Amino acid sequence: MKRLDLIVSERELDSVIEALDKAGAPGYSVIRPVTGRGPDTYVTEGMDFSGLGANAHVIVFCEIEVLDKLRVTINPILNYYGGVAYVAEASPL
Amino acid sequence: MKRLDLIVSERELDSVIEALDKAGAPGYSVIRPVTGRGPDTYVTEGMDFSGLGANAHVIVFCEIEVLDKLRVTINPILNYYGGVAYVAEASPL
Amino acid sequence: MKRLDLIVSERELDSVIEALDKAGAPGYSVIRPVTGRGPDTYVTEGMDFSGLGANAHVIVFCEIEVLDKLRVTINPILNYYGGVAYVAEASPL
Amino acid sequence: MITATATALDAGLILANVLSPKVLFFFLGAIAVFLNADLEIPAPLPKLFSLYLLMAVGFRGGMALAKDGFGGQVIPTITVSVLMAAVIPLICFCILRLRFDVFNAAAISATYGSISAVTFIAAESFLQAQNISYDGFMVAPLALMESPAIIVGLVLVRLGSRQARPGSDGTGMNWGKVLHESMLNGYVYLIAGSLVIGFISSVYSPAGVEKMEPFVYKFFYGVLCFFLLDMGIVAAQRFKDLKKAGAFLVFFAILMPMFNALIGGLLARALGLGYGNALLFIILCSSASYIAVPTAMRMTVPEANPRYYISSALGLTFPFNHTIGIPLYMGLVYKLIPSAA
Amino acid sequence: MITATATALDAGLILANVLSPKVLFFFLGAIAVFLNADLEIPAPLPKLFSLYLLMAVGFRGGMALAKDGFGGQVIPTITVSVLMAAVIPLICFCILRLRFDVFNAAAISATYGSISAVTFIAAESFLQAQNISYDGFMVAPLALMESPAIIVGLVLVRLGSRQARPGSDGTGMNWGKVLHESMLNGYVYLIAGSLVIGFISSVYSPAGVEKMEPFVYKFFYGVLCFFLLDMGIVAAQRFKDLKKAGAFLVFFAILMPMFNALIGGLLARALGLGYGNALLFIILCSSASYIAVPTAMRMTVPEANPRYYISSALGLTFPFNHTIGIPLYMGLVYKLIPSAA
Amino acid sequence: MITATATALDAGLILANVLSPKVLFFFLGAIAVFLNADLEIPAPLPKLFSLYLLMAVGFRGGMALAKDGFGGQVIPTITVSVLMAAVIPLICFCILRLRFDVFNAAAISATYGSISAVTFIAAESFLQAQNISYDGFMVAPLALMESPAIIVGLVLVRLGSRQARPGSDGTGMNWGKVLHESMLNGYVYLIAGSLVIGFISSVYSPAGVEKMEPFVYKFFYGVLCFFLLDMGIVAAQRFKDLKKAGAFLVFFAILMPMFNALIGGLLARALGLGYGNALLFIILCSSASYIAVPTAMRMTVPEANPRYYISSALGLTFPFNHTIGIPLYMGLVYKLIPSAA
Ligand SMILES: Nc1ncnc2c1ncn2[C@@H]1O[C@H](COP(=O)(O)O)[C@@H](O)[C@H]1O
Ligand SMILES: Nc1ncnc2c1ncn2[C@@H]1O[C@H](COP(=O)(O)O)[C@@H](O)[C@H]1O
Ligand SMILES: Nc1ncnc2c1ncn2[C@@H]1O[C@H](COP(=O)(O)O)[C@@H](O)[C@H]1O
Ligand code: NA
Ligand code: NA
Ligand code: NA
Repeated sequence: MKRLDLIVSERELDSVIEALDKAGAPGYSVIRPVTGRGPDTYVTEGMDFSGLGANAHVIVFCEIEVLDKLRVTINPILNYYGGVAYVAEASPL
Repeated sequence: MKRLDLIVSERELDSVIEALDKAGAPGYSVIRPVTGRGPDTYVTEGMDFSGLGANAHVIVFCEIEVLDKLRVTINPILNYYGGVAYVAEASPL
Repeated sequence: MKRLDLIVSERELDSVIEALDKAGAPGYSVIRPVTGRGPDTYVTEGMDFSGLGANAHVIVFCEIEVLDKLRVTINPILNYYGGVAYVAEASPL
Repeated sequence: MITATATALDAGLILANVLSPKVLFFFLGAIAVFLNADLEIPAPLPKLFSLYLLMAVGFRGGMALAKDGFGGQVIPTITVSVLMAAVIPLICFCILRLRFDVFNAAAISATYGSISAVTFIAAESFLQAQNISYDGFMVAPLALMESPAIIVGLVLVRLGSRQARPGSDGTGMNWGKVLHESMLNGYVYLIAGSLVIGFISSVYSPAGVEKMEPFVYKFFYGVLCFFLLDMGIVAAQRFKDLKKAGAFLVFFAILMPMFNALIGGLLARALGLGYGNALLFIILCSSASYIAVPTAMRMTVPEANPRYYISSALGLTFPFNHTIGIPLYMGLVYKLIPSAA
Repeated sequence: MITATATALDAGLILANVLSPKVLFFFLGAIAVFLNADLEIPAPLPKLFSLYLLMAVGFRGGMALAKDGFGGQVIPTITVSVLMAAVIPLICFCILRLRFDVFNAAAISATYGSISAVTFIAAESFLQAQNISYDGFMVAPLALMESPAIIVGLVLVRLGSRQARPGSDGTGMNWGKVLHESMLNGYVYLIAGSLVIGFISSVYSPAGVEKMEPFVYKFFYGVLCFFLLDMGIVAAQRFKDLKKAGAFLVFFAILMPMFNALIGGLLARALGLGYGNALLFIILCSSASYIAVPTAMRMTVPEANPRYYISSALGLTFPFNHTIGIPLYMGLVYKLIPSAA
Repeated sequence: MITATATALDAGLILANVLSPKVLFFFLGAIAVFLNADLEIPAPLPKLFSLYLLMAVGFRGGMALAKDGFGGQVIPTITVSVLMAAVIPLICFCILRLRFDVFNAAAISATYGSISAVTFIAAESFLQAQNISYDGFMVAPLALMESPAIIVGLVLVRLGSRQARPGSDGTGMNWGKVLHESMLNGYVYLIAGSLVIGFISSVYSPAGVEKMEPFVYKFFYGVLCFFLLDMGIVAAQRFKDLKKAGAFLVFFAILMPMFNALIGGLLARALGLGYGNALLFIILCSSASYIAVPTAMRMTVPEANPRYYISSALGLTFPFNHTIGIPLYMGLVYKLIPSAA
């Protein structure tokens, strides 16, 4: 099994989840708010009041085939809006 | 060292932590609320007001022996109540 | 690429982020509050009102060189104040 | 029968209720979901509102109880309420077994045996707006009706499911844990505790009570509106869920409360309650729990699908009672209760 | 020109404004950042405050509208406000293109075309403290000025950027999504909905409105202070950011609001508004959005750097308007509006 | 000696205090922990309550100070308070060294030298309920007593620990950082800032202050109850911890406040304070910090175990003062202070 960690803006969360559902991910977990810094952006909780929100951290445990589908749908979102996606190995307890 | 990621309902958190303590985990960290979807459930923050709560994400860095003990105590909880547990490699910085 | 997971008290977060910036980390993400137990401490949300705070979870995806620099700056903080730091493999989606 | 009472009087009551701020804010939340507006009340704000509402309603009940005492209808009414929390699940179970397995039928039944504190609060507001008086002791059942409903629900599971349950090896049903969860659920505990505190401090600390009053009165209705805005969002999300659950549950979630209201109305008459207390008693019977009972069911009957018991209570019964139910039951009260009560 | 009006009268107004609790709490937050004090108002508390403020200000506006009706200046004033939300971005764009690319210029322009609800609320408080009356219908533009500003901003991007935009392959600008986001942004929706609820329930549920009053009035100013404490923190953080953005934007963020205020003042005079309404109209023109517009720009013009459009609105225009702007514009109103208005 | 004053009068005072809503809600929280009820007030709600309480108490103090001025006992009382914040840790240190190492002894000492704002607020409520007047300037020490206690604590560590400390290589004690943390701790800053704002705006913006009043008065006691509900939970959790710390600390956490109260009472008499101010002065002496001091100790003396200094202050001294302490000290005041004061 693989583990995918996605960190995207809360604003893009809906599209990311839609992509996960379409790619057949068996499940996912979402943690928010997440703050942080990337090459382009600096996200604090400070803008919370504005509806602009912070980031969300999405964790997906899935088979490698799901990742192949996600690569097509999620990478364009990340390239356009920012955010990161990393894959690691994981095995059930 | 190993890294264990558990995602369970907040309602089962106490039993999970008890199991960790008994198995001799050197420590653990808990993040909540976590929302998400699994094969059976769809958990949002929406029920927060009701005390039903959302999920919790538990991270444990431990030796492989601890995992062997946890397999016995935690897997039945996950099978009965739902939730996921995945193991990965990790080494101290 | 490597993935670094740091769990430190919210009180030390500023020093940790400073160390990340100095070491040239391309970015980082912060999740809080995080509760938990370590060899020395037991951290709950209970002290939230006091400004003492709970823990924070910092995730960094970076090259191995950054880790070498961080080892020098972050390990003393962890030794003095407590907290954990683990490294794992990660590859971009 | 009840529907036949929807006369001009009822229509007027329904309009007055539906156009009150509290119901309009509920609609505002629900419409946001249907229009897909980006309105969100993040955790733990809804919890803040519900903690406040339960604390205030308990405290106010305690104050009223201290003023009015335990005489007259107090003990009989509370006793009958608790009995109803046990009887209603039995009736519901018989109906629900037509379509659902034992686990789901029992869990939904327990849900309808218990009460919705916020529906009760909304009915109080409705009475205040109509200038109809009611008594503080009616709050007591809010804390007392959860446990019997849960226990009956679990007895039904135990009796109904012949084969050994998967969880019976220790992770499963554990009566001590069940009783604990049903009586020491945080919200049940808070409302009961606040009631006791309101009572004690009314007697021994009038100065303290006076300082508490602006908090529990002035502020109350606004927080209720805020909370109902959130409940509108949640109910609408659940309503979407409910469509998948099928027509049987949809009918159940509307007809059952009306049937329970009718029984409640007859009992209120038998108890000799006045207009206000009668409406509140009916609400206790007809409303369904979305707090302690779902939590206990989730823990003890994981075989039941929360989609059924939570969505029916929140997605239909809750909005129905808040909009049409309360004024409809008021019309019923006017029919059933002799005017000099 | 405006600066020349800073007479003794204005100095008095500025002092009265700057030494009011709301502005002092704003300073307290800002100074905390500069002193590096460990003061933090964690999420989602600022959201709680802003939800409350928008709900209350909308509801109060609806109540006032129900009392005053839609006659007289109501329709013309609202119409002109909406036009201004479209015209101001065009003016801003011409100026900003001197230094910024199309994307950033359009995003900043949209921001200044729209309004800041909290600046509006602060101006209402100022008027109350000065005992100057104003009308409830002035709240309506708070909900109506976001969309035109966003749409004009996006038209400018479309016209200005000749080459195909990277996102035009589906992830990019999508007019349906844009309109949705601009009109169904949570805050815009909440303020519009609360306005409608305040209006409807004033007519049909006076008892409900009465119970709502302590919540929307008594409590309001304190929450405003709390929120401004947080805004002080955020503005100071953004102000640090702004220094990197260069002198042009710094000047723009102060002179543009003053220029817009002047136009607003002349229009207020033409519309025949009284002192209070005139000030509020000027605030609508001169304030800049930090809610719906940045959110929409973030989604639809990711090429623009949020540092520019958010930091200029929050880091400079917001504090300027709250401290010096409001009393300065009041001085302008006294100059421009015939006293018998 | 103090215990001997527990006459019938004291028993009456204790009962009136213990049966007030605020103390009953504290018990409700504590009992929840012992019964293992599922009651939880999630972050950041406790922070919301404490921010509000400190803001309101500071603002009210500032208003009172503006009304009463700085004459008479103001300067002497504040000066003696600050001195006590430095002297009490020295006394505590001598006692604690009997059982604890330098680090723990110093950290606990600093904790007891400083104050608990919520105990102070509860004492104000007690005085109001007893119709005893007190002065607004007594709030000033709330902001002034943290820093001296912290500094004395750190001097004790420096003098007491002969060997080089592990952290002295840069991560360790840094006087600039310490002073910063002790004076610019968020809560200390907020209370001091609100005091100044209350003062300034009382003088220059009476209209603003008037609008602030419902927020800082009407709402106050209810939020205090809510916060004490949470503190009951936290204190009970800490109390469980404390049992592991041994009998010495348990005795210390109860006897030391009583001893400090006695000194405080004698000083209050010497200062010529009236009943109300004398009680508040005693509370400043006898209460222990759970805000700025633990935070500073955590950062600068990580060798000390937070279990000791936090659990003793929160798990015992806090509940003791809130229940028995305040009325007991009132009895002491009646004994020590000449009635015509
Ligand atoms: N190297 C990284 N490690 C961890 N999180 C990152 C990293 N880079 C970016 N992020 C997260 O992704 C968000 C968006 O990044 P970006 O849009 O690429 O600047 C940031 O605000 C961070 O929360
Ligand atoms: N494949 C997965 N990846 C990440 N999180 C998951 C996955 N499956 C389940 N979860 C999480 O575990 C919770 C319970 O899952 P379950 O009870 O198995 O439906 C879900 O609400 C998710 O938060
Ligand atoms: N083995 C572990 N696995 C996961 N988290 C840990 C572990 N040990 C410590 N932590 C986290 O690090 C924090 C500080 O640990 P310490 O100061 O080492 O006691 C704890 O409160 C936990 O949140
Ligand atoms: Na019921
Ligand atoms: Na504008
Ligand atoms: Na003290």
